[in-house]
Amino acid sequence: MPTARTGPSFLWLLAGGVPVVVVLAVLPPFIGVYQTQQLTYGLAFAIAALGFNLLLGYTGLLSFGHSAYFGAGAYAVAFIIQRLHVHSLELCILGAMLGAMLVSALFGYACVRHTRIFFGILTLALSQVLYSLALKFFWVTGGTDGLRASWNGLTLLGGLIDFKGSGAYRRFVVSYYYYVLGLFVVAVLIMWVIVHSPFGKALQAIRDNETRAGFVGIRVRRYRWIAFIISGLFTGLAGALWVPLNGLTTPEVLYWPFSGEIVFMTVLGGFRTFFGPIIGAVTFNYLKVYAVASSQYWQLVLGTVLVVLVMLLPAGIVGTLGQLANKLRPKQLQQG
Amino acid sequence: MAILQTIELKRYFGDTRAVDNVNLSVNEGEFVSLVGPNGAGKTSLINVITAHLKAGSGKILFQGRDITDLSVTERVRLGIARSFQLVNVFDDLSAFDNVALAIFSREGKTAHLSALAHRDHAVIAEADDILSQFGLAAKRDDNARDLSQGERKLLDVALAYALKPKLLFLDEPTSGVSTRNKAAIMDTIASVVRGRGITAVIVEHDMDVVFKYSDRIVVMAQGTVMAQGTPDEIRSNEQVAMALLGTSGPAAFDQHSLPQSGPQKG
Amino acid sequence: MLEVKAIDTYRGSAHILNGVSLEVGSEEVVCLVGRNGAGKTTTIESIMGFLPVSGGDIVFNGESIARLPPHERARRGIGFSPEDCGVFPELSVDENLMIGRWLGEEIVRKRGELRRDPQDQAFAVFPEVRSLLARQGLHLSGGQRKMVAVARAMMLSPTLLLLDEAFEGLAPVVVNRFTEAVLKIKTLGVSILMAESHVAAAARIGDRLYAIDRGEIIFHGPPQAALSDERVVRALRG
Amino acid sequence: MEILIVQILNSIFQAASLFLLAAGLSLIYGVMRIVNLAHGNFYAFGAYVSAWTVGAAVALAASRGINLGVAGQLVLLPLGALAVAALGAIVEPTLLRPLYRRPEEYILLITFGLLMVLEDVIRLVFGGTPLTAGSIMDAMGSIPIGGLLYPAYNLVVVGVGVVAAIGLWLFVYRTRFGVILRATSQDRRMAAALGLNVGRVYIQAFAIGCFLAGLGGAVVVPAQAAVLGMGVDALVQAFVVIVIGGLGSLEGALVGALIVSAVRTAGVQFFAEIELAVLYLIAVAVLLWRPTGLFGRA
Repeated sequence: MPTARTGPSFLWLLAGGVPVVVVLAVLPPFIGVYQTQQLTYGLAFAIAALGFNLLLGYTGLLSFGHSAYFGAGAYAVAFIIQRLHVHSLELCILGAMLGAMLVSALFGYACVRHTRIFFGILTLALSQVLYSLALKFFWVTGGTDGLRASWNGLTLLGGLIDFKGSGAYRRFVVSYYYYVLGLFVVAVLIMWVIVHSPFGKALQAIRDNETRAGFVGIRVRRYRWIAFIISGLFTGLAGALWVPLNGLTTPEVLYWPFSGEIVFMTVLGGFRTFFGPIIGAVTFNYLKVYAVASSQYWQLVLGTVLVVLVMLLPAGIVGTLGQLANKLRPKQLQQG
Repeated sequence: MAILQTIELKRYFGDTRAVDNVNLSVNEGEFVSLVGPNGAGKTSLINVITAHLKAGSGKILFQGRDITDLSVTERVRLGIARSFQLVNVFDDLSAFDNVALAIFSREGKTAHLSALAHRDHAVIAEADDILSQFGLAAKRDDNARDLSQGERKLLDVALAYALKPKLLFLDEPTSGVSTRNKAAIMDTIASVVRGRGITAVIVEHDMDVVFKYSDRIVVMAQGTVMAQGTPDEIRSNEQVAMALLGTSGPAAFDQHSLPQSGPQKG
Repeated sequence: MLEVKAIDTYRGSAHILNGVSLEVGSEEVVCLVGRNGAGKTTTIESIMGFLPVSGGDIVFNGESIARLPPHERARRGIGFSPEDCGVFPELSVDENLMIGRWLGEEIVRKRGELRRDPQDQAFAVFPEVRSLLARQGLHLSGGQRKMVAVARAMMLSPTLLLLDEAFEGLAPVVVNRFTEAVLKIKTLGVSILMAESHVAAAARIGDRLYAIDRGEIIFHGPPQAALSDERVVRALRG
Repeated sequence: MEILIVQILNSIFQAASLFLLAAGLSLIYGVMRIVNLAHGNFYAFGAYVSAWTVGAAVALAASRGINLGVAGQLVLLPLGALAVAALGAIVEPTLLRPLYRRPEEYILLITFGLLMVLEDVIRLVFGGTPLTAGSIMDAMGSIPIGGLLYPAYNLVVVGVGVVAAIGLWLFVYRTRFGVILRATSQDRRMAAALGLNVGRVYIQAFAIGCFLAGLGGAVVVPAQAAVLGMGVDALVQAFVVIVIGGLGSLEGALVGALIVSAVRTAGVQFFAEIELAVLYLIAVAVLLWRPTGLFGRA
């Protein structure tokens, strides 16, 4: 049996991915603390966008409430550090994943009964339940002040690395960068396997044609729910990783415009591609940082960019590059 | 032995009696054609049996078991599959992925998150085999949306076939396909389906096709079964000729003689 | 009055019509017959402007309308009753007809035919509709819906009426009623292009007949000739 | 007893503005199937424009020794709504129309971009300080309800709300344009085949929806200051209203607005901590029980 292309091979992923990871790994000494920090933010958001895109790009569901799972992860970590006085980040992350899973399983169960715009509105409304609870239950969440989660009490890798003594902050930023990079690579690999698994194919089938998916025996609602939970887990992990870097979490990350930002990142990169959301998230982070730094009217700048992008680059950055490459390819063949 | 039985099955849409008291029985291994004028209720009947539509009243028995209240996926898992009149495939997936998905689903592998779909050599081999049985091997990696109408119809049937059903419904598998390719497509479908001994119910307008392949023909009109029998019995049934072609006489089915008298649309 | 000149139409990426040409003369009933999926509805929708034509031209009363939006085509006097009737389900029958009448009155005014009342014409064709005025579109039976759709199209005071599957799903008695109505419309000076999957019904009513198969016109001529044309009969049967 | 009456009045006062906001959102969705995420910011924009206009006019008049009076100020109030309607009439053909053929996600994103832009445009134009048309509120004084004093202006808003509800109902169900709107929302192809210029209907519907949002903002601003971020908050509340009432339904917007306002008023009294959460949970419960809301149709 000739084995023609049936999917991108694992080797191909390694060939493309390893150089990128190597570059990312050697960067910190060259770019300084601030840029390392920004890159860490970008990677954390990339994990969130990757999770979000399992729903939008692969299952065809546009969630406008992913702030809830990001926030659930973030608050869980901050809560564990501050109130339970746990210092091991791994334990914190475990708790955060558990929290995000609970919330996404609960919300998802209600949401996957709907599709299209109703799904979007329902996810939004539910995420705002969490937001208003975070505002009101200040004895748990710190209300509008949020919860602090200071980095200097933390230990990584089960206590192997801690941050005491001089130059601790710098050490924290750099080691945390590698920590997040490592988890990012793991997350990408896991997501890559998921979308290329039979389960991932089933999700794409549901996205394409819900009716027929039922007629080949796929339990549409259950699969959507599972996708929802996985998506929530990834986004929750992102929230968990974001907190120590940011130093605190506030209700802002639960407010629905933040969900909009996650959508923005994904579409910016291109939601019909695997790597689009990653590129989009890193790019978005820089866009936002520079927009905020260069103008107090950063929303105006970002909003305009979004409008222009949607009008001109509907396939996103990666999607458009892919289309360009496709256009160029036949020409080269003709020329050659 | 009857693999499928419907008992006083009904489904109305307002005043329209799409399926009206249908008692249909299909025997194991049979190739049954469902014929009748547009709007006779053929597709509605299939929709009700496959749970695409809810039954208004009545019962559906599959292998003696009451399946009236089962969902689409539950009926699929019992071994009922179907194709669609208007092509209903996964447009953004390749032809290969379409068929492979059906196989994964049949084997319960769609619940696997940690296995790579393109490493499952057994499924790949089977999917490729099915594609080539349906003459789609060359289009293996093309997205379904880019296939021709005829190829899309075949893929639709291949999807249902890949589920290894016990009972297969084919709703106008050649509609919208050019006449030139029609016979070839029907031959392909019939040989594949018969080769496996699958019980099949097919909706078809082309009486040549119907007479050629069917063990039994069921004629529907206005939501009811108005006649059934072997091709020979149906060929000589005047009432059926009237309903189908708006003309009378056994000659109506002879492709060279033509309807002369006035029509009765119904 | 209507000339369809070698049009090509796509639905998404599917090439449906391949160089379809047909003509409708004034006060003529022309039937377009073909099997399900042959391209009848696509032809009608191309003429009405719901689908863009990628090649060829559509000329109505000497003017090319191929690039006009649907509402401009309606304003030039083309009435349309689609296969699914298109009766607004949550509007009363009265309101359904009203929308047609507004434009009809405008058209009549523009033409200077002040004595002609579009409403009278519509009710002349289907007096039954008068008794349905207070009903909601949703609560009509299939046959009533067809009547309302045709009456509403007549409210436009059209010179050309496009009927898509006007007889589909009608009981035999009602079919006769519709045949009468079509002939009545013709006597009002309105041309009709009707898409019909039942060739015998079409033959009874049409002045001329086109047969379409796989997006191509395979026959054109008097209806009786179609019934004795082997290609047509084969195409219609399978 | 008086307290109860005041509470009921307060709740209707809130409902009036919320109804206008939600009715606009629902109308746009009903006719065009667009969920406009920038709708709340249109509302905020209306509030700002009205507050600014009234404030500027009062100041200008005062500098010339003229007293505008209550009537003069009230007349200026709807200017915010008109400004928003004009904005809507520009936005629909330029930003939204090019995307109708694309998946609906894109329109949602465009309106999200618009939300961000408007948020800052408001800040840029009107500055960060809250704006209010409180002069109207002051000029109108209070009326006694039993032993309590109640601001007379709030009663005006209640009146506007009632008039708007009745007027909108008459407009949609009794006028020629209402028939056109409903027809277009049910079957745009057939509407076009009957000679209706669907493109123009869309602009009009969008502008009317925006007008309602702007009016909702305008009527609030004499009682509550326009502040940054009010649009984003308002949108979520409007969502709750239409989730409860049903997307695209006018009756739903009314009933939803009354329910939401009643719950909020009661919430402040009895369960202040979780008032918003209760509201969202009610919305979720309604959606689970009736997926298309109380008055919605699929």
